[in-house]
Parts: sequence; structure tokens; C-alpha cells
Amino acid sequence: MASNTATPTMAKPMAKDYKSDVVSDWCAGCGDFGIVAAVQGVYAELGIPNHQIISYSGVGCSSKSPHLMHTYGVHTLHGRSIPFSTGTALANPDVKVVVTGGDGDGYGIGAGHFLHAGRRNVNMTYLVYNNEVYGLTKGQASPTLAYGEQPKSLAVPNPNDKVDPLALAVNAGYTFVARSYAYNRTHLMATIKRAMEHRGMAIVDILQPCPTYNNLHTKEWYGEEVEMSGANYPRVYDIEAEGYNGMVQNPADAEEVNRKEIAALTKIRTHEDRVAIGVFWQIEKPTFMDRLTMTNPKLGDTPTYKMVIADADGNPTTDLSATYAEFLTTS
Amino acid sequence: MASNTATPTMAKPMAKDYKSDVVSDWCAGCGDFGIVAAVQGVYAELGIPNHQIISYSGVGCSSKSPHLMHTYGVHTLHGRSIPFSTGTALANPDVKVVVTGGDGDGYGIGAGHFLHAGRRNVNMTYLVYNNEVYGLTKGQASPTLAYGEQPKSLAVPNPNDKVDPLALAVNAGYTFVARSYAYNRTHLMATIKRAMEHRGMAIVDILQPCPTYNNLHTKEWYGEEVEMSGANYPRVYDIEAEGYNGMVQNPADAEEVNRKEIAALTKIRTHEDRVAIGVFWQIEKPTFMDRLTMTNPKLGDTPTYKMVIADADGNPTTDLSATYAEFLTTS
Amino acid sequence: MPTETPIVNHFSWTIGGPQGTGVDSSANLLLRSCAVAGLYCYGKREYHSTIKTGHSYTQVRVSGIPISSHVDPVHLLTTYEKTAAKIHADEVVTGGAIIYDPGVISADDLNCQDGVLKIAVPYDEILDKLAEEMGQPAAKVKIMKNTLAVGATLAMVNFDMAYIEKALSGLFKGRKAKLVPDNMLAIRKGFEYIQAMQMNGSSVVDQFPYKLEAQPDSPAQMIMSGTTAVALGKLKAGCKMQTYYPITPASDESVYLESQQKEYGINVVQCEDEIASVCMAVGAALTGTRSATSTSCPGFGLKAEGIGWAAMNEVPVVIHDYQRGGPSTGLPTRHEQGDLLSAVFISHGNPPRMVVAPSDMNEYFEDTFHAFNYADQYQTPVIVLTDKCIGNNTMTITPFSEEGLKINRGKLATQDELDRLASLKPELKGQFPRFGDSDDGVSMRSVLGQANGIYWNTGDERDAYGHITEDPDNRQVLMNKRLRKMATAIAEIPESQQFQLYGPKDADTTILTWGSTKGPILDAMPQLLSDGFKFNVLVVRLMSPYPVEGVSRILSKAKTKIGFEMNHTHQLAQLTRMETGFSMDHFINKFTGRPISETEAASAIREIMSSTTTSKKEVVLSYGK
Amino acid sequence: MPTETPIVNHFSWTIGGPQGTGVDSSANLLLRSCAVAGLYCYGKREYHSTIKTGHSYTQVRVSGIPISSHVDPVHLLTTYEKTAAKIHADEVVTGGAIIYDPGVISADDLNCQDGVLKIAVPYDEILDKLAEEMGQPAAKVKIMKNTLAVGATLAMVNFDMAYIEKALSGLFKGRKAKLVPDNMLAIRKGFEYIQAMQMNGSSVVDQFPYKLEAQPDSPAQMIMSGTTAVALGKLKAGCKMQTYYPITPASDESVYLESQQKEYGINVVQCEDEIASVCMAVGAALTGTRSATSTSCPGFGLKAEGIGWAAMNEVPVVIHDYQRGGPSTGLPTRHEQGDLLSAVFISHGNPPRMVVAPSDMNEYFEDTFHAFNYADQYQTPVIVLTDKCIGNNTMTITPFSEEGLKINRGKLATQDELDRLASLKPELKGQFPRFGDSDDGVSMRSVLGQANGIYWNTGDERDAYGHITEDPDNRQVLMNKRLRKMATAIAEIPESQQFQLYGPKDADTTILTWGSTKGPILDAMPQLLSDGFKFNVLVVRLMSPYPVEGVSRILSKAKTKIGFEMNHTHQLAQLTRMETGFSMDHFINKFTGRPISETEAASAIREIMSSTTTSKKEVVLSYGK
Ligand SMILES: Cc1ncc(C[n+]2csc(CCOP(=O)(O)OP(=O)(O)O)c2C)c(N)n1
Ligand SMILES: Cc1ncc(C[n+]2csc(CCOP(=O)(O)OP(=O)(O)O)c2C)c(N)n1
Ligand code: SF4
Ligand code: SF4
Ligand SMILES: [Mg+2]
Ligand SMILES: [Mg+2]
Repeated sequence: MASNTATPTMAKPMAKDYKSDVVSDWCAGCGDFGIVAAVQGVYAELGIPNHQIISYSGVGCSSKSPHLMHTYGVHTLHGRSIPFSTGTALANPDVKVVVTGGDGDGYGIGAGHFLHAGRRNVNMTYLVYNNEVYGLTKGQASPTLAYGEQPKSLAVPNPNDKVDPLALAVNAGYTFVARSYAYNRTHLMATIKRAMEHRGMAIVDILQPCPTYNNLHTKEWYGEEVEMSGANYPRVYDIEAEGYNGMVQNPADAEEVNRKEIAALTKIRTHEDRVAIGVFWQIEKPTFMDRLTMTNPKLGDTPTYKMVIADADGNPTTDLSATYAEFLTTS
Repeated sequence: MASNTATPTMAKPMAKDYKSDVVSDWCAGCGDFGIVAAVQGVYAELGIPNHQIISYSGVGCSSKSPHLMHTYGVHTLHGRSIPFSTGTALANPDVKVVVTGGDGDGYGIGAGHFLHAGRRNVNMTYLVYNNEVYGLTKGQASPTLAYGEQPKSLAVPNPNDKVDPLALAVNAGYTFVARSYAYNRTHLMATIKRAMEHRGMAIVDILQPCPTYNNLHTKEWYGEEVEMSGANYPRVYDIEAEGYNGMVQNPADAEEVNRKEIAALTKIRTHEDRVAIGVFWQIEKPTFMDRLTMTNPKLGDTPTYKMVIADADGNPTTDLSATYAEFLTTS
Repeated sequence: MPTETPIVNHFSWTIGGPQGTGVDSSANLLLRSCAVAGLYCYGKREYHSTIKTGHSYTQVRVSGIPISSHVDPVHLLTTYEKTAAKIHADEVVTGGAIIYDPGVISADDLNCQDGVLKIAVPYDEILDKLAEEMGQPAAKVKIMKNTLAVGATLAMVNFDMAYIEKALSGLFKGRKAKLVPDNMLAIRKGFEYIQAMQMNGSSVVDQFPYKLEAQPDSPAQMIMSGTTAVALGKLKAGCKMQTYYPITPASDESVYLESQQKEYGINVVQCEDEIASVCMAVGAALTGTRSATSTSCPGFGLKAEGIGWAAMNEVPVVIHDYQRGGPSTGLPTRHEQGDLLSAVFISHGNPPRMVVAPSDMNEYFEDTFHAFNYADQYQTPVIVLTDKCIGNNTMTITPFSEEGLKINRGKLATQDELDRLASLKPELKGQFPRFGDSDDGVSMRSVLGQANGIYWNTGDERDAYGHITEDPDNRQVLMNKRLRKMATAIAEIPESQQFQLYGPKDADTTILTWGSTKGPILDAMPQLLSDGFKFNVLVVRLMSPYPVEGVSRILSKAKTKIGFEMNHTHQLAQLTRMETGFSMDHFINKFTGRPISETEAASAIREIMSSTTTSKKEVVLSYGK
Repeated sequence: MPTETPIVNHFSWTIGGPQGTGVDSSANLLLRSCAVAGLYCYGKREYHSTIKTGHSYTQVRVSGIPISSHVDPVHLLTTYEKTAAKIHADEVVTGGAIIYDPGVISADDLNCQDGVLKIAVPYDEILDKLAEEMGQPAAKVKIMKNTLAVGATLAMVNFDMAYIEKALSGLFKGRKAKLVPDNMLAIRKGFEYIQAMQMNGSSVVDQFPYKLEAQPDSPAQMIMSGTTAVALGKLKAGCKMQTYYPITPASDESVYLESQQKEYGINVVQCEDEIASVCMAVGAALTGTRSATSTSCPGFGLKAEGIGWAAMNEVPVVIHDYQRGGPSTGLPTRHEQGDLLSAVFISHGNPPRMVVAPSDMNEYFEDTFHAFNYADQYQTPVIVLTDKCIGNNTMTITPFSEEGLKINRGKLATQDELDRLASLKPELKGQFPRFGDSDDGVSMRSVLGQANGIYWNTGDERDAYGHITEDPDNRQVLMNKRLRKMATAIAEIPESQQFQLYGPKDADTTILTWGSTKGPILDAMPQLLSDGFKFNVLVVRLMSPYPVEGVSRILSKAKTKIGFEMNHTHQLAQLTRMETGFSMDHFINKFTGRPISETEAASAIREIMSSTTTSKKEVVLSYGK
């Protein structure tokens, strides 16, 4: 019924081929624009047919992104994009599921789902627009805002510590964990592309200036240089450019996995004045579908969205007689 | 109205003074018995008046613990013990709030609250009975059960990775993070006592055999010896006895904090055949009440439960006239 | 000295003991034995919200004719430890009997009525001897007390041993088959012990009037409980995605489906909570996979937001709520029908919500099947209100009929249709107006991943393509469209799936009921009718959209209306008054957490129908432990 | 050439523009200016669910007499960019005027009715000149377009400048006071520009009939919006714990309370989600602290389980739900009254739920205050249904009356009582039977931490001390006890807090309404009455327990009953039929997400009351952008 006839692949798709007709309602200067453009650019590079991309999101400024994409869009509930999209990824592994959403959405109200998604390693890409505030509800502190900070939208300084999404993601079992920055288009596109090419649950935490509410960490602030032992360095720096490599070469080698994971956590949790971007951790592990298929081989043969459940006349094709027999008194 | 007249402190309270008349309905041989006895023992050692202890829990076998305690008991909803108890701890900082609950309750459905509690550092003690199953609902996999394991109650092997509560707790901001074992009474009591004496949010993950459903990690399994480089060692070992010290001496020393935190994460995330118990991480930080009081000094003077809101005749004592003036057109 | 003429195939038996000591398996064995003998059975399970220590019991009613409830009198109480004997002794009728272990309780301590036979079975002695005979350690053999108890029971009713053996091999299959011989030995020991037993000079068997006679010509039955019936309905409907979070009594359904994954390919996912469960099912449903989630009361409330979103995005998804005692955690293992109004009005802001309430085991199967059709046809979440009573009880039923069960996927766009539309409007570049208005409120639906079916979902108000719009006129159109589907549904769904009327159509008295409460009323009906109490029974099966017309037609003919359900505020009566304006004159109610028996139903109806209209507004029942 | 006699103190003004460009502050300034001049004002705010880019507008109605709604005709439309001019031009009545910026839109592009004055104000030019005069950069001065626009507006209506200055200093206080002089300069420029302006040979001011005259003798008013009124009600009631999770439009209340923490000591905690919010408030309430949480539709649904637990444990806690357009995310910044039934029936299994629905600004304050008393007196959660219309709109009101506001903490045990009881039964060792049965369903309550008050809470059914029990008899007693409180409440709560009847008591027609819909109806009433449409208005204020007796008394006198509310299925009418059996004959409804105006209310009532009973079942209104 719902077969996915592939449309003839576009000759050479361009970023604009993934733009919908919707005009964004973000504030001028919002970091979100750059992220959406980067995602569209990556789609073009990967050349995925539009209807085979499912753009998921929660609720927030950032979560309006799917409406800007000329792909299927699912703008779900605040904090629930992960369970919704997981359902789709499990039922139709033939599409590419990309989730975008805010830091409040993902690490705040959605924190439980965020953690448990790591335990499953579903094959999808999760892009979090991290602006340290709840944008759409007028700038309250989000879970990534540090203790004691007070952007102009707060009545009192933030009494909560911040979460560390990267460390949590590594501990939770995400198999690709990266950070990028909305205004570093090259790095951002490269990172999103790597995330999408990764087989398993990938997260990219994207630093996103919100000029309307976050007057602490602005585009200018990220663009500054910081002084370290006498010399000046750009605030935002690429760990991989400095030689860090978070990728596990041999996932079967327990020693390597152990060592690399601790290195990743050390890199992530080391507090410094600069802001590190890059891929902190990557490992190949069986995806949730791989695992489910082991105990349910039919899933491996036919994804559920393709399973035939009725004949042309609407007669159910599931034959329960063998099962009925177990309950029949005459058996 | 709700003043806390202290009852004359018992001469020398005994563990039995903290036992209620309720007969436990746990299965024979359940690890929960030992944990409750340990908690009662610690109460006796600390000599806290019964009515000044609030025993909180979620829902599950373990979460029935408060009914066994001769203290105030609040058996809340599945997964929600932390927000409920936080409300109490904030409104009445004069009582001792102790939360007990299951691994499914705390790290499963409650995972979001579990994380966010770390960001607040509320002054309370959280004891998680970790049996790797959902006991009360007949033994399904809980979030601490490892991938591929299949206790007898599971129809298929567990397709999910497990969470690592200790690592999550450190990352989330818990200021006291420990593990103990239900059948090591000495270590368990000492650890609970240290957790209760800690000022801030303390968590103790307690390994708890569930003989009814978890036939993999039984009392016997924990009691076994494991071979390491030729010699035999007890499976469960105390990291502190081996010289590890997770306590930050000077919380103001960023370098020490950094170093100790990475050491703690390294200790926690190092995968080994043995099972480590002990205090992995401890640091003194301002509690949530400390922080709230900075912007709301009245809270520091009088906890909310003691604030007078009406006179003897029921007339509200809150005088709004100054505030009204801001809205009055004649002002 | 046989004192009475035998009472054949009318038997009520209780077995009790601590949870986890084999009460369930004894009851299952007895029930299955009787069922294979062509008898009709109903097994009521009562257990505490604990794992091993609470007192649990099962009451099995056996009958020569089909039944769907228990009765209050117990004819035979079988126990093998002290507590059950203490708790249930007073429920046994005069002329009945108690089997007890004299090693743990003395006959004098059995607090029973006069004229109850007290039958001492020295379990330990018998099993010690058996162990010796088998050459096995006593400890291993002694765990078969419960099996021995079944043998003793069946001797009392003169049951034919052949059926027991057949039942036992039905229960222990495959790897477990090797357990059959040992168990048969224990059963025989119990059977023979009773057969040989004399009391006051005559055989105890002769002194016990209740007997079971095989009815080999009875049509085949299924032995079924509600969670399984629902699971089978899902499989038949082609449900391929089931999400859940463990909760009593709902998770039995999911655990059963887990065991069927290999066979039927359904993907069963245990989620981190109930919020994730409903969202994940909806996410799967958006791909065209028939998807469902099952839960119980507290978990159901957590699904409110997801259900609202599904209604707003017109996603077909099926949600079962197994009602248990509320509010809050309530009585997690006990029965109540307390969720009707919170289900019908779940989630804010007038979403279209369909609510179905099956009232017997066969309807558990059928309505589950129908629910997937409704969900597809009306593109909206369908809630199925089940309950602990049918969900956990085990009974013989007519095998499920698959007659006329057709799968209707509603307005699901084929690839050809989408391609054709796309070729007409290439400027749309494959976008599809999924939420376009339509006369019946239902639009054509593409699924995620389909070429030329691109659209957007959102919790916000949307335009035809699914993009957010706050335009007031569009808003009005879409609110009307979504709720118009409810009118379409009530017009299209066959009346027999909306409600059912049992009994004489021309009766002046109508009893209004729903769900598992139907069972005892219908069981009580024949006797009441023949005693001159003329009434009919209106069972509402579709709760939302409500069958206003049909129900009004029937209620308008009733001079006296009696609301009969199991929740404190009579929620079906409340809903019926809201929808039709008709009020109930009397109520029969029970909210102790225990289901209603035929005995209670009969006496309550008698009481109400005998009294003058003013005298008795409500009968509140409370029998049962 | 003044064409009309002036229309004094009857003025409807719209100002619009992209969100974040100062529309709100212009509207506030105008409203405040009029209010300090003794005029009555009502400001209706409309904005998109976006931060800066959506089109927003405020319509301010100014009147010589108190009002509580807007009207549809716009007398003056003030714009300073293109979109607002495009969108709203057609709303201006003949004889009205449009102020526009000729730099961005031409007069010909103003799509307005004939006879509307088109008044070009060259903002850039005027402000460039001002910048020069002030010696400041043009960019800095140009952001004051919206202020200049207010000056221009007030010139049109001949307003006395002294009041503007007073209003401005009221708005900009403390650190912001230094902004007053610059803004006054811009206002003066606008004012003077219009004063000097000639068109077709005469002063434009003279050509515009609508004028505002100060009423210095009017009694003092408060300028208030609903979220603030609720916040003040909480402070007065002694609420010391407020939890929340950000959501529109509820969070304005919490953010305001945050700003008041220093002054009043209330602890405002932003939580990780709405589930945590309700649980944390309940945890605080258990200590005796008066506690509350506020949210909107999707967040409200998430609180179901916590509310059920609080009801089961008889915990006083207050939950505000600011209704907005649903279902699901719906229209997050628009108005609707769609949550009534989902609130009244929230959470499974018949918990006692109290639901209060205030219908004007003063009731927002009072009912919030009362809610804490109800919660304490009946020891149960109290839901207060507010809405976006009153919540976000700003209006002048009679200052809150504190007359008779008493704090009633219900059966809260004193330490002395507990000590006395403990000394009578030392064997209890300080345990207290918190959930003991009582005639009115309310038991004495100790709070966590109190000596000799030890008890247990649980979501399960419990005994008097709060320990879990599944005993069926105890269950029945406690179900009865909990729900008996609802009967106690309806018997004790003064009728004026249950419902209110406005208009002639002996009218044959009764309009049934609730919440903010009351405003336009009452505003329309005097004219309708004097035109011969005789009706009264029954406003239900307590939704659960429902005032069955009082409402029935009134409805039984009505020959014609009209349900007038803003949700698709007429939920109050549904609830009223369920509770009383009375049905509405007609409905007036609106569900475009925009509130009802006096104009619409009047015409709908006229239409229904003019038509014969059969002709018009429902009028569905839809005016407004
Ligand atoms: C259940 C629920 N609670 C609250 C809201 C209100 N809400 C809408 S967006 C938002 C926060 C968005 O913050 P974030 O996820 O960081 O996204 P941003 O706007 O910053 O991009 C909230 C709290 C909601 N829609 N649903
Ligand atoms: C909202 C909700 N969902 C599900 C349940 C059912 N439930 C009761 S206990 C339990 C799991 C308990 O597991 P855990 O927390 O590990 O405790 P244990 O029984 O193992 O001690 C569940 C899922 C519930 N009570 N409420
Ligand atoms: S509020 Fe911030 S995050 Fe939202 S659109 Fe504006 S700039 Fe972007
Ligand atoms: S099921 Fe397991 S955890 Fe629960 S009481 Fe029994 S042994 Fe303990
Ligand atoms: Mg954000
Ligand atoms: Mg557990």
C-alpha cells in the first residue's frame, strides 16, 4: 500500500531543493538560520530524495525547522521528538530520520527520552540547537545555562547548574557525539554530514546564538579570542584540528573502547575558557534494529511499514489458527 | 501553625525505634530487607527524632520501604519521588528527607528528574535499590540490566544498553555519589550515614539481589571471587579500601575539581570484572536553598512552612498595598 | 449417607494461598480439565499488589451452560495452608466442603457454617510417601501440594481422570512435557485419598452433592483471558508495532505479544515510560504501520498529550486502558470501571477522541480488531477501555469468529493516486494537501516516506499541507473538519458495534451497563425473567462518539431506568445524561475493587425492582474478599 | 470642516506591527494615559506564536463607563509600518481615520472604506529632525516611532498632554526614569504634527469625531491583566511556593511572582517539566506551605497523575490552567475555553476534583484567593480555569476588594491537639490517624515534620494511618469519604461563589456562560435590554462540585436557554446537562481563537432572540484577525 517508489534522483540537487515555501518566523540574526541552511546543504551533498527524509522536531523556535524543509515534516510535542521519531525509524528503516530541536526541548523536559535513546542506538541523527534559553517562551534559563548567569530575560540569576549534554550522551550510549557552532558553516556541514553517515544514534550539539534573549553568548562572544598562557586563540576551536581523534577503530577491542571513552569524557569534562567543537566520540555498535531483528527475524526481512496485512478484498492475511489451537479445548 | 516541637530525644535510639508496625510484603530472601534495616540502623546512630525524618519513595517493591519506617512516609508516584521530595526539602529544610526507590523508578521513568535533581543540589539523600529488573511488575528489564542479558523473567534478551547511574550522577551535578551492596551491612551503613551527613544531593546506588526475578546477579554471584592476573579476589570490592579518595578537598580549586572529577569518571567508567563499591565523588557546593536565598533572603530567615500568613482571626497578614500602588491609576 | 440428590454441573470452587505457591496453576489445571470435559468455566482471580507474599485466590465456577461471571456461594474450598482456610471458610455454603491440611490448622479453627464437610488431607504424609515411592527427595515432591489438591478436588466431584491427564498435557508442552508424569502421580494420590475416605461411616464423596459430568458433545471452547484476547485481536488486525511500559494488569498483553514476535513479526518495544510509548506508537503509525500501545490507569493519564497530538494530526493509533481500582495508584490489582469520563474527555481543547468499551471476551477480540479500522477510517486515536476483571480472569468462550472481519485502511493514498495528483500539479514538487477539508471530515492520507505525498505534521493549527497557520477562518474550517469525523463515524459504524440490547425489547425496565458488568447481569437474567422481573439490558459499546440516537430510542421506551456499573459516580449514567438527557432512576454500584457476581446482580435487581420507585435510589454491593 | 458632532469617550483604537517593535508599549502607554485621566479602558492583545516576526496588534477601547470587552469597529488605526496598515485598514469605520507612514505605503494602497481619513505621518522625517534637535544619532531616535505614534493618536482625540506625562512616569520608574524626557519629546512631536495638520482646508483633528475627555472625578482604577491578578491573589492568600515550567500564556504569572520574591518571600521554582512542577508543589504543600503551580493546556494534561495523587492523599494544592486554543499545541497565543471537561474529569478513577472558573479580573484575584481556602478546607487539589483572554488582556478595573477575605486553613492540626491526642494514646508512639473517616469527609491533618503527627501517604488505597490496604470494606469507606467532601463543599461554599445571575431575574430567556465570555455579554446587555430583548445571564463559577441546586433553580424558570461559550462542543452546556438534566435550546459559539466582542455578542443575541425557536440552533461567530 505505502510503497516508496523512488522519485528519479535529481540530477545534482542543490540546497535550495530542500527549501520549502514557508518563510521562517525567526528573529533577524537568529543562529537558527545558519543551521537550517547547513542541513539543507548536507542533504544536497548526500543527494537524498526529498520524500525519503523525515524532519522531526519538538516544540520551540528551533523546532519550527521542519516546516522550512522540503521533506516530510513532523513537528511533535515539547520534549517528545525522540520517542516519536524512534517510532518512525523502527517502522520504516528505509527513510532518513533527522531530528532538530532546542536545548530546553531535548535536555530539559525531554531529558529522560534523551538518555534512553542512547540505550537503544536507533539509527538517526539528532541536532540540538543550543542557545541556553527557552527562546519561544521568552528567554527563561534552559538546562545548558550555567549557574549564576543572568541573560537579560531573567528576573534573577540562574540558580541551577547546567547539564553537560556531550558527557551525558557518551554515558547514555550515543555512538556519535559531536559539537559544532552555527556560524562555522564549514565545520557544521562537515559534522552534520558525518553524523548522518554514521550508522546509529548520532547527536550534534550546535551552539546557537539567540540575539533576542541571550546577550551573554552572542555571535560576537563566540567570535572573540581568548588569552591562554600569553597568546591569543580563537574562542571556538576544533579539537580534531588539534589532533584529537574520538573514533574507536576496533569496537571489539575492550581496552581501546575503555581508553577512548575515558579520553572522550576527559576532553568533554575538562573545563577551559575556550569552547571545543568536533567529534568527541564515535563507535560502531549494533543498532536497535539489528538487535530487534535477532529475536524477531521477520523484521529483518520486511520492515513493518511494508508488511502485508490484508489481501485485495480486505481479508486479514494473518493466520492465527496455530495460535488458536493452543487455547482450544479440543486440541 | 505547623511548628515542629521537638519530641524529647530518645535516650539512645535503637534501629527498632524506626520500625513501623507494618509487616513487609517482600519475597523471602529479597535484598530489600537488608537495606531497610541498614537505614534504620543509621537513623539510630544519628539519633534523629522520628517525626523529623521524611521517608520518600516512588512506586515498586523497593518503594514500599517508607511504610516500614516509623517516620513520616510519602509513597508517591512511579518515577516522581524526586520532584515530590524536592518540594518538601525546599519548604521545610528543618527535616531530613530520605528518598528510597527502585532502579526502574529512578533511572527509567524518572530519568529526567534524576538528572535535573543534580542541577539543583537539594539537600537530601537518595538511595536507589538496584536489582536490574522491574520487580513489582514481574521482572521486566530495568535500565540497569546490560544489553543481551536475559534473566528468567524475560521473553527475549534485553535489547537495550544499560545506563550508568554513577557517571550520570557525577555529570548531572550530584555532590555525593556512591555505590554499596545490600549484603555488606557494614559498608552499606557507613555509606548511607556519610550520604546523610553530606550537605547537598547525595545518591547511593545499592546493588540489591532480587531472588525472584534476577537469577543472573544473585547474592551468590555477588559473593563469588573473580580471577585477576592469576589470583582470586572478592567480586565486590571497596575502592576506598584500595586507596581511592573521591572527595574534593578544596572546591574553590578549579584544578583539583577538574582532576578529581575526571578521576571519578575514569574510576566509574572503567569496565572490569569486579564490582566496585564506595564513594566515587564528593564535593561541597552551595545547596539549592543557599542559592535561592541569595535572591530571596526572606527564605533564609524563615522557611516557607513557618511563614505566618494570617493573624488569629484569619486575616491575611500579607500587605499588598505597595504593590497595588503600582497598578493604581491615582498613584 | 448421601444427604442430597446430586447437583450436577453447577459448581463453585475456591482455591487460595500465598502468591507464588501455585494457586494460579491449580486453578488453571482445574479449569482446563473441566473445559476439555466440555464444561463451561469462569475463573475469577484475586491477588495483592505484591509478588509472593499477599494472599491470592481463584474462584472457579463450572457449569453445564455458558457463563460469564462468578457466584458468591462456594461449594468447595480447597486449601493447603492456613491463611486461605482462615479467610475463606465462612464463604462455603451449607452442604459444601472444605479441604484443609490438619497439619497446619485444626478442624475447630475452621470458622464455617454448620453442615459444611471438613475434609482433612494430610498433605505432608501423602507426599512423603509418594516421595519414597518415587525414590525422590521429599522437598522436591512436596512442592506439588497444589497439584495434589486438584486431585482431591476432582475426586470430590466424581470427575473423570482422563480429562485431567489431557488438560495437564495441554498445559505442559515441549520442554515442560517431562513434568506431566510426576504431576499426574500427585493428582492421583489426592484423587485416591479422597475416593477412599470415609467419614461418619460413609464415603465423603457420597456426602458431597456437587458433581461434574463430562459433556463430550459440547462445542469446542477456547480458554481465554482478556489480555490474550486483545493481543490476538491486534495480531489479526495486522498491528505490527506495540509499545508499552510495564504496568499491572496491562503488561500481560505486551508480554504475550513479545512471545509471539517470531511468529507474527509484530515489533514489541518496551519504552522508558508511557509518554514515550504513545509517542513511539504514533511515530510508527505515521509510516502506515498499524500501531498500538497498552497501559493501565496512571499510565493512561500520561498519554493525554500524545493522544491529543495524534487527534490533531489525524493519526490512526490504538490505545488500550485496562481499568483497575483508582484514583492514583489505587488498588493496582483489583477491578473497577473508573476511567470512562477521563478517557472520553482526555486531553484539552476538544480533540476528536474515539472510545470503545467491549463487554465480553469475544468483544475484547473483535473490538480490538475494529479499533484499528476505526482508527484508519476516521484517522484518529481510538481508546479501548478494558478492565482487570475480563483482562485477568480466565474463562471458556465460544471460539473467536473471524466471520466478516475485514481490514479497512480508510483513505490511505496509493502510490498511483499520489503520482497522478503530482503529475497534475508539478508545481507542488511532490507536496500533498494531507489536511484538506472534506465532506466527511476525513482527508486522503499519505504516509511518511511515500513519494509525492510530502506534508507536515504539527501540534499547532495547520493549513492543508500541515504548515502552521493562525488564520482564524482556516481554524474554523479545521476545527469543524476534525470534529465532523465523529458524526461520520456514528453514521457509518454498524449499530451492533455501538450498543446492544439483551432481553425482552418490550420490557418497561431497562438496565444500562457497560464493560465486564454485563456478564453477571446476563447470567442472572434468565432466572429473574422467569421469576417475573421483566427487564432488558442496554450495553453501550461505543462511548465516543456516543450513540445518541440508538440509546435514546431505547431509553425513551423505558419507564424505569437502572444504571448498573462499577464506579462511585456512575460515569456511564453521567455520560448518557450529558449526551441524551435521559437520567437513571436507580443505580446499582460496587466499588470495593472486587467484581460483581451473578448472585449479587440478581439480588440487587430483585431489590430495586421489588421496591417502589421512591424507596431505594441506589444499591451498593460489597460482597467478596 | 467638522462633519459630525463629537462622540466623546467612546473610542476604539488599533495599533499594530511586527512583534517586538513596540506595539505593546504604545498600547500600554495609551491605555495608561486614558486610565489616569479617569477613563475606562480595555486592551485586547493579539500576537503570533513567534518572538519578533509575527504580526501583532492591540485594540484599545476607551469609554466613559466601565467596560470588559472590545468592540469590532475601529475608530482610529495607528500604524508605523506597512503590514499593519494593510491588514487592519478595512476594519476602520466610515468617519474613522488611519495614521500611516507615507514612506512605506501609499494612501491608495490603504484598502479601507469610503469616508475614512487617511493621515500621513512622515515618521522618518519628523524623527530625523528630532534627532538633530537632540543632537543624537538618528538611529537611536528612530526607534521611537511607536511613541511618536501615540502622540499623534492622542492629538486626534484632543487628549490633555498632562495625563500622558503622568502615565509615562508611571511606566518608566527607577533606573528607567531617564527615558521619560526623550519619549515625551517624541510624543510631543507626534502630537504637534497632528495638531498642526490640515487636510482639505480644515484641521484633521476637527474632521475626526472621536474625542476623549478626562473624567478627573472617576474613582481610582487599577490597570490589570489576568496573570498579574492571579499572582496578587496568590500573594494575598499566603501562597509561598510556586512551581512552573515556561509556557504561554501562563508563565507571565510566574515571571511576575519571581520579581516579587524579595518582597513577599514566595519561593518560585522553575522546574524541568510540568510533571515535576505539580509534584514539587504537592511535596511543599505536605509541609503546610500553601503551594501552587500554573500552566497552560499541554502542560495541564501532564499534571493529571500528580493531581490524582494529591486528591488521593487529600493534599491542598492549587493548579491554574490558562486555556488557549487547542487541541494539542493548537493556537498557543490565542483564546479559547476548551479545557472545561478535560479539567473536570482529569485523572482516572473518580478522584475528588474541585474546579473553579473566574469570569472577570476581580474574580481572577478573588477566586485564586478562595482556591487556597477550598484546597485547605476540603483537602484536595483545586483547579482554577483561567484563559488567555483575561490572562493577557489589560484593562481598568475597580481596585481589588479585600473586604471579607479570610484565610481558612481547614482542619489543620495544631501542635497542642496532636500532643493531647498522643498523650491519650502513647502506644501509638506519635502516629496519627490522618485519614480517619468523618461526617463531612474531611479529616484532621498534620503536616510533615510535626511531632506526634506521623502518618504515611501513598497513591494506593490506605488505612487511617496511610498504610496500604486492599481490604474491600475499608476501600468502600474511603471512596465514600473522599467523594463526600464534594457534597460538603457545595453545601458550605457561598452561592455567590458558585454562580452569579445578572440581569432581570424574571426574564424568560437565560444565557448560560462562563469565564471571559461574560464580559462582552454584560457589556452588550444594557442596550439589548432597552431594545426589548429581555434575558438574564447565568455565569457558572464553580464547575466541580457543580452547583446543581442553584443552577437548576434558575434554569427551571427559563423558557429559552442559550449556551454561550467559546469551544466547539459547548462544554459548559454538556456539563450542565450531565449535572442538572437541563439542555440548551440555542448556542452562541466562536472558535477562531479570537475573543468575542461586545458587538458580536449583541448581534448574536439579537439574532437568536429574534428568530423563532426552530430557525436558528446555533450562531457561530468569527469576526476578528
Ligand atoms: C508540555 C509543554 N510545556 C511547555 C511548552 C511551552 N514551550 C514552548 S517552546 C518552549 C521552550 C523552547 O525552548 P528550546 O527547546 O530551548 O527551544 P528554543 O525556542 O530555544 O529554540 C516551551 C517551554 C509546551 N509547548 N509544551
Ligand atoms: C505511571 C506508572 N507506570 C507504571 C507503573 C507500574 N509499575 C509499578 S512498579 C514498576 C516498576 C518497579 O521497578 P523498580 O522501580 O525497579 O522497583 P522494584 O520493584 O524493582 O523494586 C512499574 C513499572 C506505575 N505504577 N505507574
Ligand atoms: S528568540 Fe532567539 S532562538 Fe528564538 S527566533 Fe529569536 S533569536 Fe532565534
Ligand atoms: S520481586 Fe524481587 S525485588 Fe520484589 S520483593 Fe520479590 S525479591 Fe524483592
Ligand atoms: Mg533553546
Ligand atoms: Mg528494580
